[in-house]
Amino acid sequence: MKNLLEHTGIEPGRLHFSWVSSAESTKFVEVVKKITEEVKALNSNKAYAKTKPKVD
Amino acid sequence: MITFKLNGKTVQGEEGQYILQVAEKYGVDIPTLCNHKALEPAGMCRVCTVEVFDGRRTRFVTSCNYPIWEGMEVNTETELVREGRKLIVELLLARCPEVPAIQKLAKKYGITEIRFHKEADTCILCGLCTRVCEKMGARAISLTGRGVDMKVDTPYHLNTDACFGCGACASLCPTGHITLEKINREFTTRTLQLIPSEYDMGLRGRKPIYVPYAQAVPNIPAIDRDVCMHFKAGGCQICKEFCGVNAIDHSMQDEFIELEVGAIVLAPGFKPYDPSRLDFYGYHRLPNVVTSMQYERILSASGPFGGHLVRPSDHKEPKKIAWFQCVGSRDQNRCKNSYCSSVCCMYAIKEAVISKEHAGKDLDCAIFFMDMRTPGKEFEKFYNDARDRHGVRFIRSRVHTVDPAPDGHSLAIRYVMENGETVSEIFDMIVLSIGLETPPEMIELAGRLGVELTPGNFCRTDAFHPVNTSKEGVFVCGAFQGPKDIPQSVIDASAAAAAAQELLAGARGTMARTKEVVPEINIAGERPRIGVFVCKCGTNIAGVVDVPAVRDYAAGLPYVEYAADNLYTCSQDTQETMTQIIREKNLNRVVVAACTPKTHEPLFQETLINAGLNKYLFEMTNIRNQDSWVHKNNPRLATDKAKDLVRMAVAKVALMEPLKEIELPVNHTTMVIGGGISGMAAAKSFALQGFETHLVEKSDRLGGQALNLYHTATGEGVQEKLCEMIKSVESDKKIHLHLNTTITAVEGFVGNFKTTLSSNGNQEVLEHGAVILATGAAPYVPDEYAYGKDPRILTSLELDKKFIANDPMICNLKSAIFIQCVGSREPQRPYCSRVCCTHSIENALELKKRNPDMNIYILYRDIRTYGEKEYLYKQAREKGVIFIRYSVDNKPRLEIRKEGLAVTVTDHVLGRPIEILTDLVTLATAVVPYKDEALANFFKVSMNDDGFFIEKHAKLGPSEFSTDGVYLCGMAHYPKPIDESIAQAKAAVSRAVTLLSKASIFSSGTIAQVDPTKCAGCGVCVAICPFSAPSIIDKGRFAGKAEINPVLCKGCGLCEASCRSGAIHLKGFDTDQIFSQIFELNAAM
Amino acid sequence: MTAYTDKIREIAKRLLAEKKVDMVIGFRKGSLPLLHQPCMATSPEAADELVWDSCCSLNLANYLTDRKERIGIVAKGCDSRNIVTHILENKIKREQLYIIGVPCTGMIDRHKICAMFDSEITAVKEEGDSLTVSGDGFSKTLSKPEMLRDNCAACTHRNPVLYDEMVAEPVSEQTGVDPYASVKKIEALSPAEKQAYFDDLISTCIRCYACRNACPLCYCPTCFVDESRPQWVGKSQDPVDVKTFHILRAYHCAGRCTDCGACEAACPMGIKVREFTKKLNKDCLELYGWEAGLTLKQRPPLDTFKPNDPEEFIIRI
Amino acid sequence: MAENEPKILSFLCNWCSYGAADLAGVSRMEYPPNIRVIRIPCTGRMNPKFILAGLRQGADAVWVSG
Repeated sequence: MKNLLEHTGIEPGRLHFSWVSSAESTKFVEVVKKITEEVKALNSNKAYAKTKPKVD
Repeated sequence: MITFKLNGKTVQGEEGQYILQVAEKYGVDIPTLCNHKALEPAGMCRVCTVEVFDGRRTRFVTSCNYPIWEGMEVNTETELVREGRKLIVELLLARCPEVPAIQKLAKKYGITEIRFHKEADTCILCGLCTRVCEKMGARAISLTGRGVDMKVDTPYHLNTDACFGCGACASLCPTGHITLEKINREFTTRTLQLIPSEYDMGLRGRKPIYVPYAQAVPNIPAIDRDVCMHFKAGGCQICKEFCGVNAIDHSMQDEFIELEVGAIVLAPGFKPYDPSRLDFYGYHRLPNVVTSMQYERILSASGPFGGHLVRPSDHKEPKKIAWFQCVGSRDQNRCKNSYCSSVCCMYAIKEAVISKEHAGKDLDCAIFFMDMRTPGKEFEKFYNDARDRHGVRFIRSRVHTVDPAPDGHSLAIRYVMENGETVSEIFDMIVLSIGLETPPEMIELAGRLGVELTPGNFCRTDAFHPVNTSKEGVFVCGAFQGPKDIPQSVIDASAAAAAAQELLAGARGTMARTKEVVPEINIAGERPRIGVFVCKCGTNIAGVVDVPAVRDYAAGLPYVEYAADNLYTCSQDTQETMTQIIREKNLNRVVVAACTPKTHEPLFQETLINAGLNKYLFEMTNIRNQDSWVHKNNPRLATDKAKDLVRMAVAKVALMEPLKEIELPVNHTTMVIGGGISGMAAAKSFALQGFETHLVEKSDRLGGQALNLYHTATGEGVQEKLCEMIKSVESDKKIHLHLNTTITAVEGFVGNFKTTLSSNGNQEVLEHGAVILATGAAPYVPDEYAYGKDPRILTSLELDKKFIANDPMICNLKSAIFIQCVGSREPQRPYCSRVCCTHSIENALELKKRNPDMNIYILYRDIRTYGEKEYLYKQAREKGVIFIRYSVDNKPRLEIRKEGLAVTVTDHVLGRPIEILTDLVTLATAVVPYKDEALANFFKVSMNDDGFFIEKHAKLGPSEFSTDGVYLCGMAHYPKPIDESIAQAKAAVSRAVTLLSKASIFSSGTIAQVDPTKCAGCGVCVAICPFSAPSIIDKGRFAGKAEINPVLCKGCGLCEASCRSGAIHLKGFDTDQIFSQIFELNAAM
Repeated sequence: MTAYTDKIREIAKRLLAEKKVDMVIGFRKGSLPLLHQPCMATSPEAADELVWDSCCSLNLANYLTDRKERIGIVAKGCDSRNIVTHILENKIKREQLYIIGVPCTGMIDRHKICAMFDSEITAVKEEGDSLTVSGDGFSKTLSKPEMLRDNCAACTHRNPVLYDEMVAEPVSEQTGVDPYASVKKIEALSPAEKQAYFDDLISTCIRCYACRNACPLCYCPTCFVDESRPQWVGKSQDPVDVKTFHILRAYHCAGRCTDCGACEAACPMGIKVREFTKKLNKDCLELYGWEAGLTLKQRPPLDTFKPNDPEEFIIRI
Repeated sequence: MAENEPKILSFLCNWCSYGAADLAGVSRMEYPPNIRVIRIPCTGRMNPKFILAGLRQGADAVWVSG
């Protein structure tokens, strides 16, 4: 899935997979931080967001 | 309630509060150095000075101890206040120019130079230390002297035993003037030390009030009376003041509770060996010599270093780590533990491999060992992988010297290689693979209970009753029965439970109480009426998240009829209020925004049930563990997040449907397949617990491989006991024997199997609720070592038969050779057969007993006499049995000659081939599983590459399959001796009885269901489900479509995610429900 | 090619006459040149309609879905692989089928040829490797290998993998072709370029679902784009909706697509929809060593769970 | 929503990462408040549709963790 989405032009930083066991809170926090940083480095998601029709 | 103005804004506080407290509540920052919320304020540092206007004039007061009054006007940041504070800080800085906390304040107030005489003090005489010391009840220190001589000191400037070294003064000191060193040096006569955390093996400290570890059950803090200052000095009780629910009662006393029970199970476990008794390893003296238990904590993500692999002395990442095996095991000279601790080889390999995974391939891991003992299931493969794939070094040597290296951190060791060469090597860290021993308290308790112990101080049991102690009604499991690993302990535990149940089966269910059922309200057709309960959790949530704002936000969401906040939503009285509100407001869906559903969902579901709602009309969202607790410095975003989460939960709950938990009756008849020791033991245990049992055996007699065995490892005669066992099975009215019988078809599932038996062409269909596979294994028939070409070449079992038959041939022998690992630990059969080392040594001793002058040689690769079987190994060496190690690439060669059998083996010490002429060669052949694929398919269970059945969980579910209702024991699981087989047989029964003791089973509500009109019948769900729940319907209207057995479904959703047609619905986590959460990710714009 | 046609007719007649099958599915000349129609012959006489040449680009496995009759089916390499997948996915039983295997040298690209001429093509004649197309007032001879569909040009499974009878000796499989050349080209682009490439690629999509309908893998009673609980994919031509459709369609074919090209051939707008599926085919080959439809013994990798599945995409800390 | 506060739609396995997230809370660790968690019974529940739907819905990223 990740490969196909990236293939069609989504930035690699937009989809993440990880494994964290229930005891690995430190790892959990590290993963959250890492992902948040990566995502902050990207612009906000426009390419895949479906814009809501504007109602005048 | 007092109302006044703070910086122009109207604020409120309680009568008796001080300005600073109210300011804090309203987020107005006032600096302070001498204030602490646990202590009465003293106005010592003056930094918190503010301006108070009483209507006529302004005054400067210290806000920490100035009580509020109606109508006052307080300003905290006027020019005058700032100027005044600046001067105070400058004076403090002059006194203590090097104190960071004051430097920071000085910077804040723009102080660049000090106009006063500078001193080199670090104490600002704020009195926090002396006030807290008084509060603790110790009163060891006070402010002494006057004027410029005033200082914090003990009476007469003498170290005093009034100071308990609790460290409260140091932890409150704002300047760092009081340190733990200072307390040790100047205050106390006692030795001050951190309270070592038991869980972290002393690698870090813990508090007097503590939860042993994050997953502790119950997860409730306890006060350690031995270190709590209240119990030592009578004061403190700060915890009591701060506990919002008044849960702390220091006057609680130990209670003695007397229970009347029918059986006792001893499961006290073991104590890790304390290696400080072995001085030459330098444990305690050298900080980078750690025990394996400490090393486990170092590796752990929740450990003292957060899972980063660093050494204790300087927190640097090690490049080289050594493991020393057999520390406190297999050692009679330096400690009294001559047994093998069974688990250390495997855990050392595991630690080495994990270390390499953590730190990368370049980390050098070396394991120093005597024999590498990996006789457990899949262990040998792990050992091989560690060596060949991960590059862990295995060095067969005992290290004799450990010295600190010149850098003061690393460790220089010297050891002798097998060829006699002495090697010096420097390691960054040494891990001592410490053994297991029975704690002295347990030895004492055993004495009181009248339970006999073995020479190694483990509980004495016999092979045919592996969990029975010498005292009737008292059972044992785990490492107290003998050193063992997790799977074996879990097996024992279940077995002990079964043994107790055999005794107490008649009393089953007699003490159970039934609960009153509240009738469920039918909500079909109703539009959602949602109640949202937002929890403050005291200040746990409300301290960060703006709970009223979240509540008001929730009230405005679609379908929400009611929204409230609660101080503690989980408290008993709130539960009752919730029940009432649900009834009064006719709510039909409930959202609780609080802590984690993992602990509290069942509680709230119970409340729903009590209010007459289906418990699945509920959604919980986590605004504590996953919000307020982790974003405490970002209240605004935390509140936004809470709103998002509540909105997502409301959207989901609106789509929740009442779910039924399907009830299915359980057939209480059981079936055991395999009539060996394991199968018979299982059938007997079932029968003793009152269950009708069908015992199916493919051959014409009971007994299995045990029919060929002479002695157990503890010297008990097998045949006699086996006969008794067979008789007792045959005569049991509840056991229905099916000899010469095979299984030809199986239908059904947990609780309701239908199995077709075939015997001499006759078919019979039996219905049963559970089944145990105890199909055993067979001996390997070797084609090596000229087996079958000479009557003097036997397998171990053939030798046993000769013992049983008392064959005169064996008494006339002059010499005998045993060759180990025949067919085991080889590329085509990589596992270790576990039983053969002990078996050969036992037989060697038997030969010696019959003819003490006989020359006996055992040719081995590693001797694996785990646990107390090690005594046999020792005894054999004492009796003169010669052990010669060979390597797998240079196996012994055998030549049949007229004068005898010539065996050539390369001796590991001499490094040269030697030839031994002998009269008898015994081949310790592998244990080979039957690989019965048909049977595996019948019960939808799987086999590993070697052909042994794969259990549900290698550690925690060794005696059951992932397919519900199917259990496993004996050698079909893995090669094992009689005691372990019987233990596992009882364990399998015990697991089965957890099912069979119920009249019916309920499926979970959150299971998958197929919509046949959408199903394409492609069968992906059937292929992908790990629990064999889906199947394709073969007849009727929906033939060719899939259906899911609700009882087998575990609700994981794998099938739903893989269903391209969208035909599968996972109730409770259905696609539309998850979509609704996704759709609510961003608030409607 | 006439030899193939004759042999196919001969086998079909025999099967129908001996009542071994209830029908034979093959091709007959369609109303459009360059694109033959499927033909379901239920009598020996009807079998005379069957033909074989380079215009048999449809995937006949598509016509087997949930059939209950006994069926003789003409199958080239890719058809046979889809038949394998059909059998694995319970869409047809092996016992129902008599597979007439046709070694294939590739099908021609109708879009490519039509684009060469301004006016309508009315007739095609095929002889060996040459192809003569003619229409109102023109006639041109083309080289068939140059006119092949992209997937045929790079095909490495020309011979049927499953058959009861072959109409001819197997043809040699192509070597040195790279089925994934275009994927690799796209892989080298930056995310923004990729996005632009695919946005452009599907910009003409009219959401007619011809690609889906031509595909033997797409047999769900309700397609995800038609789901209404909730209707999460819009039915509009909004670029995001279009992209969602194409991505998920491709994903549903992951590990099952044989790159038969039916989707692309069917597209009235000439969109290279295989650019989506091929990426997943390549990944399946690289990660799992899997190509769809080669064996009846194993289900596709994404349909099963194994503890040793590749996991490079998982974040490690 | 502030420009640089992306939303990361997170699907966490009830037994693994969801537990880790709880434990991170118990341990009072801090991390950026950008994730929005949907609890799923198992990562196997993760239908690719959800990833697409999340991105369509404007999530700046999707995170699946078992």
